[in-house]
Amino acid sequence: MAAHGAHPPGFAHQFETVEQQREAGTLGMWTFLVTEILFFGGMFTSYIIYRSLHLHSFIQGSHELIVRYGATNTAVLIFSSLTMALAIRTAQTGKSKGQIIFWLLLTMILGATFIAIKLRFEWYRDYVEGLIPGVSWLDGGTHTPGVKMFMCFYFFMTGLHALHMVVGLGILTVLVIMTARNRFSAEYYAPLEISGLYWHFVDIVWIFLFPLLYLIGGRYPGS
Amino acid sequence: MSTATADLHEAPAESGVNYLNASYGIRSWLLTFDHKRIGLLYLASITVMFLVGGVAAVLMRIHLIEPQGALFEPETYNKLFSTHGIIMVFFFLVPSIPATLGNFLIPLMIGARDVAFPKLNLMSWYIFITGAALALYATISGGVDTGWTFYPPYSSHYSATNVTIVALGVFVAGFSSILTGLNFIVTIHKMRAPGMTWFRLPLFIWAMYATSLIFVLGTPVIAITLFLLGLERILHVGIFDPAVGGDPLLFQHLFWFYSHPAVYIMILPGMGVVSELVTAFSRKKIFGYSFVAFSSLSIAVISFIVWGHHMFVTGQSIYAGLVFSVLSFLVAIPSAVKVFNWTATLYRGSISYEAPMLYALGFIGLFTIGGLTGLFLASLATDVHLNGTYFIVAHFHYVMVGGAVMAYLGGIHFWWPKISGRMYPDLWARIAAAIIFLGFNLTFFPQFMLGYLGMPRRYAVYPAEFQVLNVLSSAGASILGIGYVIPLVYLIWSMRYGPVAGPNPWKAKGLEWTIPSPPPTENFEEIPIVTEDAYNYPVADAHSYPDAPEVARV
Amino acid sequence: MSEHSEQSGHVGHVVPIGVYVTVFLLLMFGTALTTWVAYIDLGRWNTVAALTIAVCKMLLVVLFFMHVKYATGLTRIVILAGFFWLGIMITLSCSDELTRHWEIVPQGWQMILPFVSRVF
Amino acid sequence: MTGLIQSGFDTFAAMIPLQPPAASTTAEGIDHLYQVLSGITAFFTVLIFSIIFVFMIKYRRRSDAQKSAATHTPLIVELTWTIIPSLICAVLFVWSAALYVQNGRPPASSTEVFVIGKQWMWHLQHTEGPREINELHVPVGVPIKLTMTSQDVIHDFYIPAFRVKKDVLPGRFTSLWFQPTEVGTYHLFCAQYCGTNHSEMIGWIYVMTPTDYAAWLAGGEKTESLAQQGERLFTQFGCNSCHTGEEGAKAPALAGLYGKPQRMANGETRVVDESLIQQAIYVPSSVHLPNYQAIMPTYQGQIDSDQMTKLVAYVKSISSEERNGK
Repeated sequence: MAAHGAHPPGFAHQFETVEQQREAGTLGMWTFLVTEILFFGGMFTSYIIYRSLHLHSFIQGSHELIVRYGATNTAVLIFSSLTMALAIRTAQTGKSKGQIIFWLLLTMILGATFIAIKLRFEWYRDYVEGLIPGVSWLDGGTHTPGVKMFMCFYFFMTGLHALHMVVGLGILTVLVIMTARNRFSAEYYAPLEISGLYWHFVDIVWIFLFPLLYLIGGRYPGS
Repeated sequence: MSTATADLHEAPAESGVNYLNASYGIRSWLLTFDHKRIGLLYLASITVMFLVGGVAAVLMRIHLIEPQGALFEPETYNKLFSTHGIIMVFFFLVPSIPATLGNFLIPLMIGARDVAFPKLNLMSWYIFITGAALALYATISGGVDTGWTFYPPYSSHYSATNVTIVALGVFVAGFSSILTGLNFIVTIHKMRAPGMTWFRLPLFIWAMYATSLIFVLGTPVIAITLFLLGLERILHVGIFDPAVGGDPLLFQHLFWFYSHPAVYIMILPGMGVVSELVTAFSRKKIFGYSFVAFSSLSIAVISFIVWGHHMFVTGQSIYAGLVFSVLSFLVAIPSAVKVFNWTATLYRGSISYEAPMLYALGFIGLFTIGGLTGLFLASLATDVHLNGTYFIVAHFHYVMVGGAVMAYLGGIHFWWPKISGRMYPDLWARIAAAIIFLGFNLTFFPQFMLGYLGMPRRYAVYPAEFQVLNVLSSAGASILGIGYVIPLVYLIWSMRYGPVAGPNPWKAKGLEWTIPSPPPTENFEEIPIVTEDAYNYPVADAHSYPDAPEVARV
Repeated sequence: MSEHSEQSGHVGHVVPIGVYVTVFLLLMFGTALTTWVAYIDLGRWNTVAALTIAVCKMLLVVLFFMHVKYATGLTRIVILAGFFWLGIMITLSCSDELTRHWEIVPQGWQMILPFVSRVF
Repeated sequence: MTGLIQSGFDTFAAMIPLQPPAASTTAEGIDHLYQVLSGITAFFTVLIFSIIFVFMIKYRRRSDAQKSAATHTPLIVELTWTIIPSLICAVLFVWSAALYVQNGRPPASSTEVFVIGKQWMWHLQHTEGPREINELHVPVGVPIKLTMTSQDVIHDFYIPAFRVKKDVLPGRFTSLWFQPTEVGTYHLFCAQYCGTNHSEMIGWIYVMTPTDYAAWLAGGEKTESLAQQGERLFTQFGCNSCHTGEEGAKAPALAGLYGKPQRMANGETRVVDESLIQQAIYVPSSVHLPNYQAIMPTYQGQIDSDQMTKLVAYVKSISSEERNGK
């Protein structure tokens, strides 16, 4: 084994080379994302089955959601994925830490916007209108048992997703601090890259949640 | 073996500093990132859990001596079997070999200084302890009576016990499994020493890799399932409740999607251990290396597509029943391949019978019975009669206790000199192995008969005609209990008073035997370069072989 | 060195900004398209269209934002394994849940059953 | 002395039953398969144990220096012990699946009994009217079909002597059938853990000669049949105000529906069975027929499972009347 001269900060003793450490980190994050696929997958499986068993109610239920907020949030989240990718690219190309922090903060702002829209214009409205099963549910009218089941899924799934967003914002905060402390360089930016994977994954979950909850079955009159 | 430094092990061994005495004090253990120390932390914690679960089992068996129940009200009995199941499955068997021997051995066997993510490794121990503490708290503060399977709507709407806390404990412990599995996968992919190709890996590593796959792919599903169950209990809204159009069988699907593979989380590492033991004590290359290796992977994959055989009588679709039945039979094939290859490894070996080997042979025998009785349950028609009876109880104890626990004990005995640097008294160890084998069979064989006679499981009281077999089973359990206490005593004794073991007391092959016992903190002074296959034991030419007919002629 | 190089590939491939922006615009277009399509009566095809667009968007994110286009075979296998296992879970759960209401025994079986059980 | 030991041994052996009574038409087939499986298990267990035993002795290490002999791994050996188990498994699957499918189909001539499981007792209801708790009287030689549902948690109806078992689920109906072959009294167990007194949710099945059974039926107090009781409920809950049975009514006519495939509004086709009738009453929105408005309210919480079985029996009876009429 070659003697290891000066290693960049963040090099751990159990590795032989920086390259090995970087690959291990990436593989570890991808493996973690696979567990996340199956974690959300349990919900998706249940959703698919129940939707085919209670199709009518689930279409009715999806009409309780407001498409424009869902669509706006999709756009916000996609934009945040772009800024996250650009943050990593900025680090890769050895740009100043100010630029990295700019993109990270922009990502955080977009993430926070997503949660704000979700809270203020969707969940709060659902709360007022008695659409949250177990918390504020008003029976009657379009609020049938089948719609209640749909709303259970809606809140479990968007709630879990929002939880992941909050965790993501926490990770981004740590990254901003690490960047400010000059921990990253063009040679060592693995934490940024790995966190980016997580952020994009959360985006992908929403890319599926949006059509599954808001759109499929159609929104045209009489659907 | 296999390294430039091979056979140097006589020299540096007893020089002094090792992972055990490198630092002292409780902090040096609780804040350690050393995979070997973390393995020991797991060893200590799961031993405690094993004792808790074991006490519950003993109380149950005493209770069942009388048809009307000797000790408890049904309510208490229900809590006992639930505690026994939950503790043993989620807090002993699942982490047993992976978290102790796996943590200790994987870096040593592949020639690495540590696992890929040591901090994550320590974190997963703390997560495990948190989950275990929740489960113990729930047990002490009133218990839980749902059985380890948590079937709704009983668990979600009817049980008035601590279901939520226990479910939370299992949920939390699940993340420990996920992180351990993730760590092992990355370690095995990225940390192997130069020259340690996939097909030079010890079979224990293959088994651990397969196990880690199940950890990573299965555990998230039980996590989300228990999460939904918890929400249903707390908010009284949910998706498994038939009263609002939900389907309680969906819970069973999601539950068994994890919990059937979890059975292989328990047995696969055991198979890995047995592959090591059989080769080491017959000083022979494993018969059919690649078949044994790939059978581990195929068991891991197949384990995910058979779960519906737990649901043949639950009102599952008849078509799903047929699909799951045919898939379930598939598991038999790689399992059979393993058993035959272990047996064939003995052929023309140089076999000795130290305690670990006795455990390994016991494993092969009991796993054979456990596996074959699985055929009764994969067969749709017989499963209808046997499902939910003591036949099931006997079958999975043959696999999990006769299989996984025998292998676990065998592994602990085999690597104990490496872990502690000391030898235990071999005679006592052999006696204990024999007692465990006999006690085990006496406990669980009558349960096969009980099951066929139709005695349902989870019965606090039972018709009198089943008493004789129940008394036999309880008698066996007391023998088994004694068998489990003996190793506990002499292993602890040996840590202080046992003779010094030396680097390789068994003259076994494998990188872990090339370094001192106990190993130094950094494992290898220089990362070894591997140049040969696993289990490359020296071979005699035919003429020097004492039994061979050629010799007689010469 | 040995094994570590088995999947070395690129160390931190730098993706041109143009690619990122193009992907971003495509994703935005996909979002608009999927929303627009939902308001047109396509019957069953509404569901198909929405999910197809979602899969395309996912592929764009995975391949470019998450650098899988430039990643090693191992990474791709890991991802595929995740989706494969998700597929197992969905397919086999549905094999029960969606077939419970089917007829008890289809025609073919009725003919072979007595035969099979006589043989044994 | 030996005689004493012998007789002691016999007594002991007699205390251990080896086989449950086999008292139904399904039992023989399952026992046959069970015996073959036991044979396979015994064969391979003995095989593996004896090979290990022989090798243990023959190849024991005689001195520490002794080395093992080189063996290679012939592919043909590996293939042999891969293919033989595969073939055995294939045969077992086909055999057991055929038996299972056949055992799963009640004969058309079955006498129906409704079962309601609740913590911790069994309610059994004959269509002729008599109800029983934790006991079921049936005539020998007649196929009996049980239509079962649960009022609370999951239970399981298990008669070991008949080798039949099925989970009893809340929210839907499952069924089970058997044809007793021996007069006698047999255990009934709940085989799915259902809470505190799970082990006391047991009972007896009395298989009687047809004459005894007729006497038993006659001896009970006279009650209306299940379908008649259901018909009164049908009026009482106002079902008949929409399900008038006439052309152009607000709700579909129910006569003749049972047992036939029905196309739903979502395009799916489902056979109208007990579970679907119950689902239509509890969660009407999920059983929506085309050409009708989804206006039926849910009766969740108003109709208990006892009343449900009566309604189901009524709907079934008007279907069979119609069939007989044509």
